[in-house]
Amino acid sequence: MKRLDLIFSERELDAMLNLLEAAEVPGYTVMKHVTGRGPERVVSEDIEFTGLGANAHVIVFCEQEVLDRIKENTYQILNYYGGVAFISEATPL
Amino acid sequence: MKRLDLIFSERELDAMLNLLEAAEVPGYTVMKHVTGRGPERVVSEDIEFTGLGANAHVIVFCEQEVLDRIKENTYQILNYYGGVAFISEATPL
Amino acid sequence: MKRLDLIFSERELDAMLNLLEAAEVPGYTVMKHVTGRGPERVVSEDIEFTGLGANAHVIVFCEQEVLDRIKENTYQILNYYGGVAFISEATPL
Amino acid sequence: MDTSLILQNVLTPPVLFFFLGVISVVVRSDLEIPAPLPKLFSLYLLLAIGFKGGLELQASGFGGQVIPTVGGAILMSLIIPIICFAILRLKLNVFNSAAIAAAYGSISAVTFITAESFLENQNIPFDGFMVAALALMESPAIIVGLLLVKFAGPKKRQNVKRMRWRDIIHEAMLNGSVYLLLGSLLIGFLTAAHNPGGVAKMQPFTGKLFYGAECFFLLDMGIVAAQRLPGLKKAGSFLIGFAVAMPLLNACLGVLVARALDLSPGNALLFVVLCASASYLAVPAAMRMTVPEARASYYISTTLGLTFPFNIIFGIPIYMGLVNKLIPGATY
Amino acid sequence: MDTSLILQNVLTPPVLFFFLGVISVVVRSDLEIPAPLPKLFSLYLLLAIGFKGGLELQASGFGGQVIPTVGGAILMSLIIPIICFAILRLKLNVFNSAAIAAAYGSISAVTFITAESFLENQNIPFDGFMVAALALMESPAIIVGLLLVKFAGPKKRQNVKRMRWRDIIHEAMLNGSVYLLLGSLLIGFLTAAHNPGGVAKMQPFTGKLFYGAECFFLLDMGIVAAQRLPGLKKAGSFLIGFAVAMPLLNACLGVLVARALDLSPGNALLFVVLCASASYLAVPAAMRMTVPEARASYYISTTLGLTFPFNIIFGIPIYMGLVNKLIPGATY
Amino acid sequence: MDTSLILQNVLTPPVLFFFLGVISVVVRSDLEIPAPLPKLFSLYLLLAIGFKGGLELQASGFGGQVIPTVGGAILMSLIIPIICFAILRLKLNVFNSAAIAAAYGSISAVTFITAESFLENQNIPFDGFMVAALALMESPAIIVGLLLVKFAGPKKRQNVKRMRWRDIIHEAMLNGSVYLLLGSLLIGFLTAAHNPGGVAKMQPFTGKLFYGAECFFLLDMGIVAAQRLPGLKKAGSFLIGFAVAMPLLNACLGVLVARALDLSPGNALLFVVLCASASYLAVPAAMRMTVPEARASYYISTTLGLTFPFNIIFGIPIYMGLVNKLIPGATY
Ligand SMILES: Nc1ncnc2c1ncn2[C@@H]1O[C@H](COP(=O)(O)O)[C@@H](O)[C@H]1O
Ligand SMILES: Nc1ncnc2c1ncn2[C@@H]1O[C@H](COP(=O)(O)O)[C@@H](O)[C@H]1O
Ligand SMILES: Nc1ncnc2c1ncn2[C@@H]1O[C@H](COP(=O)(O)O)[C@@H](O)[C@H]1O
Ligand code: NA
Ligand code: NA
Ligand code: NA
Repeated sequence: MKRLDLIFSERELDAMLNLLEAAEVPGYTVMKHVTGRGPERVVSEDIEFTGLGANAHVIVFCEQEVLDRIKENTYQILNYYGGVAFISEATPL
Repeated sequence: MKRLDLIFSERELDAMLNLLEAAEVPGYTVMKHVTGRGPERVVSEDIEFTGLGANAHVIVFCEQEVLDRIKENTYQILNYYGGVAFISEATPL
Repeated sequence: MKRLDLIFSERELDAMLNLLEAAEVPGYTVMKHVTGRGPERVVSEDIEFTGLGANAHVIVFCEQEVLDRIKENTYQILNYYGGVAFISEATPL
Repeated sequence: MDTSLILQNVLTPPVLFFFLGVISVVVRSDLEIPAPLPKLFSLYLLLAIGFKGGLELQASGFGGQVIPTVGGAILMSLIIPIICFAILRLKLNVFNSAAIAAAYGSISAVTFITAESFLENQNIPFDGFMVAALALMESPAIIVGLLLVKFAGPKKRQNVKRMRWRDIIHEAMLNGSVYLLLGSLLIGFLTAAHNPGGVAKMQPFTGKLFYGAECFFLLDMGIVAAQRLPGLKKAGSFLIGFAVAMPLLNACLGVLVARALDLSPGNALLFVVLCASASYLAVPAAMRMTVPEARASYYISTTLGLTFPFNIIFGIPIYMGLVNKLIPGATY
Repeated sequence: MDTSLILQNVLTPPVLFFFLGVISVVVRSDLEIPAPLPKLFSLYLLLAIGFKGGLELQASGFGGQVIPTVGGAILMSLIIPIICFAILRLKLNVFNSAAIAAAYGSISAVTFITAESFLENQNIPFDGFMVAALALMESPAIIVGLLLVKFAGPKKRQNVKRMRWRDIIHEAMLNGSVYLLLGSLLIGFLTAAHNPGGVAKMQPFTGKLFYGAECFFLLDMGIVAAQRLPGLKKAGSFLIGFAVAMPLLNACLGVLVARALDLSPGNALLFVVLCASASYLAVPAAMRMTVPEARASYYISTTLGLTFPFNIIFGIPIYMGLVNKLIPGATY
Repeated sequence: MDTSLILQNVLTPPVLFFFLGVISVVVRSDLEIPAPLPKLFSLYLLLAIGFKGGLELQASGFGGQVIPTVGGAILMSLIIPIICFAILRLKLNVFNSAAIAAAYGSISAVTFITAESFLENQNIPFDGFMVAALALMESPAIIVGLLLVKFAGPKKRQNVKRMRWRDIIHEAMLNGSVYLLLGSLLIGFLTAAHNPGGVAKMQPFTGKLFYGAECFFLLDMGIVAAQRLPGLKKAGSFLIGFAVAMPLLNACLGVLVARALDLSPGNALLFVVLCASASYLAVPAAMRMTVPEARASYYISTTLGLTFPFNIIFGIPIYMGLVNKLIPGATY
């Protein structure tokens, strides 16, 4: 199986989860209040009161075919708003 | 070495950590306030005030033999309360 | 590409991020309020009011050569203050 | 008359802030009260409710109507789950039925304080010892719920270790919110008895601040309740009907008991509200641990998504109408 | 005279706590107010500002200067972004210009309340309905900003779905902080009209506590503002100049309009502060979503890192000096 | 007499809530105050203590006993760590000894405010300038601790960059909690001097709310202290004995100095409490960074798990007894 790590701004979380649901992922895990810096050297901080919010880190354990289904739409979000997506191998315990 | 990712309800955290300690894991890392959705399509949300709590994400870096020791007991908890466990490869930096 | 997982005390976060910046990582992601236990069996808890703070979990997706650059300095921090660093394989979605 | 009561109830800050929260979800505003801030407010409310209850219990003592009223409340929290269980079993399995039944046998502290504000607005007096009734209705309902699973459920539950009495009592009594409420009650009682100066110094925190904090918490409750509603739709029309009809039924039972206990109109309303409200704090947490076979979305959606809003908007004035009809001396 | 005003303004707890936060960053103290605590304070301040504004709007009614003043404020929030955009386009692209312009057309609630405290210290009266002006200046500025992108920007934006009116209105009106402010205003208004008892019970929370909570929040704002400063240096001297000169220019415009509206000195100062301040709450959040091509560090660093501190330290007393010069009757 | 003092001390809301927290851990309730809420309360307490101290320091001025008392307090925070170090070296290595010694030389703000409440309950007057003593005892203790490591420790520490004076001073003075306390003290002082209206407006926040917030924080402290106890058992009987005996010894030293300084009974108690209490805020944070060789569990378990509860339950009344015996004029 695969493990997908998505990191992007919290404000796009709903859109991303809808996309994952549409691709029928078996499940997902969300961590909010994540901060970081991307290639454009813009540090996303957790100055939540500004409404800018921080990043979200979403983990999905799924099969390759699910990834194929979500790939294109995910990139549309990530290209527009920024964020990264990486895959690694994972096997159930 | 291996990396074990455990995701399950925060309320079972103590039980799970005891189990890990009993298996003599070299260490573990815990992230709380994690939300998500599993195969049964029940979204675990962070409505902490209900006492239902959110999920916890536990990471363990350890050898395969440790995993063998904890496998069975872990599944007992995960089967009862829900949650997932995945392994991937990891090497020390 | 590689995925680097660093886990160490929040109080060293600034030093670690400076080190990563100096090595010109393409980006990084930071999760705070992480707790855990290391090989010395000292549980780092989130008793934030003591100023001891909790751990931070930093993820870096980068090429091997970047890792080579940061390896030595990272270990200097981890050896002094404690913490762990693990690498795994990752490919862009 | 009821309509005017409803309007008077609705046009108070706590209920209005509840609506503000609900509407924010409906119109898809990104208003959010991030965790763990709602927890801060719920801890505060439990602490303040308990403390104030303790003060007033010390003032009133244990004579008069105190013991009978509290006894009646405990009785209700034992009987209501059984009635609910019987009704729920028509459509649901043992696990779901027992978990939901326990929730309806127990109480909602926020509904209770909304009812108190309602009475204050109407200048109807009530007694502080009613908080003791509130504090003592959570545990029995949980115990009944777990016993229903134990005796009505399958002999051998999959993956489940045998439920021991110890565990049942532990979940019922030492649940964080029950513990904090009972503990603060005791502390209020002891402080009032031995340290009146301490009571005065607590007053700005537990007394003055309360109404505002309640508004803030209800804003969040509005958001959460509205987010639960879709889950309720999935649960089906049986549960939707249950979540509205059951409070009314329990209220009718409650008003009869209140009449038998000869309670004043104010106390009677609070008693009825305790019967009619359902728990979304202690009981779900306890059920999640001990009856994982039950679907959390069922008992959370019904209690939080429908019964809670129904009670604080329509329920309280309706129950006041009931009390006015059935309780002697309630004519003013 | 201005120097003494500045000193009087600086030696108040909110401004001093702001400095404490700034200095903590400068000297590299590890003082931190961890998330989401700052969010708690910002939600509280919006709720309390709105609620109090609602009360006073109900008291003042919609007669007299209320409608003209609010109308004038809305007008300013439409015009200022256009002026800003023209200036910013000298150096920046359409996206950055529009996003920053929207921020300066909108307002900063914390600057506003600091100005209120300043007036109270000087015993200069002002009217509660000014909060209504504040609440209604966010949305128009956002709308103008988005329209500037729509019409001045490239016909086809990369990766971007066409911006629909619906989305624009949604971002402008239903942004969490705008929504909470407007909603609390409405609740304050309704409560004052129908439930005076509720107003008194809210007072300890929304009234008494306000000043202290403001100090706490300004401590955090000081930390955040100081952390933004390096980002500003990167943004270059054009934006640094803009972040100081623009508030002064907007203040001059504001004082002329205030004079035309015949506002009292207190109201005039608040009007000027609304014009001169820039939003770091609603507007950045809306721009982040709708104009991701704009650099967040630009509109956050200018508004939060420079314009905000400038306004609360120097701006307010300078604007008071302006008002004293130009507004008749402001001689005391 | 001491027993009745202990009882009077125990039956106050803050101490009772502390017990409630301890018991919740013992009976394994799932009561939890999730991070960062405890941080909110600790920031608030430091801000409020500092601000109030600043007000009172401005009122008292620097004449009379102020300078000698504060000087005496600083002296104690220099001497006590050296005594502690000598004792701890009997069993522990240099690093652990120095870190624990620094903690005991420093102070616990919550112990101090519990002592203040105790005095208020007994109607014993005390002076606000004692807060200045509190604020100035953290840094010297940290400096002594680091110097002990520097001079008594191995010449070459593994993996450690040479400790520079700059770093020592930085850790000692700019630690978040020390910084906030000192800063708020200064702000309180300035506000009282230049803006009396501001003082009145802060009062509901820093004054009225204080007692309740203290209760909430002590509830959490009870939970944390009880969670530390097992760690203490691991640390062994030497440290357990130390954690109880050292406060008593330091209290005896303190009362002698207080007598020499001719302090009033109230001030004397506060002085003794400063000497007898140990830091679990600033010092652990500083030691974690600068002496990572020391085991955090040692200095956290002793200070938080045993010395803190001992002081607020038994210590304060015992020290009051001492003061009553040894301080002239303390007969009432
Ligand atoms: N190479 C990377 N490794 C880890 N996290 C990254 C990396 N690049 C970007 N991120 C995360 O993705 C977020 C969005 O990045 P960006 O695409 O620059 O907007 C950043 O704030 C980081 O949290
Ligand atoms: N395929 C998956 N990928 C990532 N996280 C998952 C997945 N399935 C379940 N989870 C997480 O595990 C939690 C418990 O799942 P469940 O077993 O359905 O109770 C969910 O709330 C998710 O956070
Ligand atoms: N084997 C491990 N697996 C996962 N996390 C670990 C492991 N060892 C240490 N950690 C994390 O690293 C932190 C610092 O460990 P230490 O080096 O013992 O100070 C711990 O608190 C854990 O969060
Ligand atoms: Na009930
Ligand atoms: Na403006
Ligand atoms: Na001491």
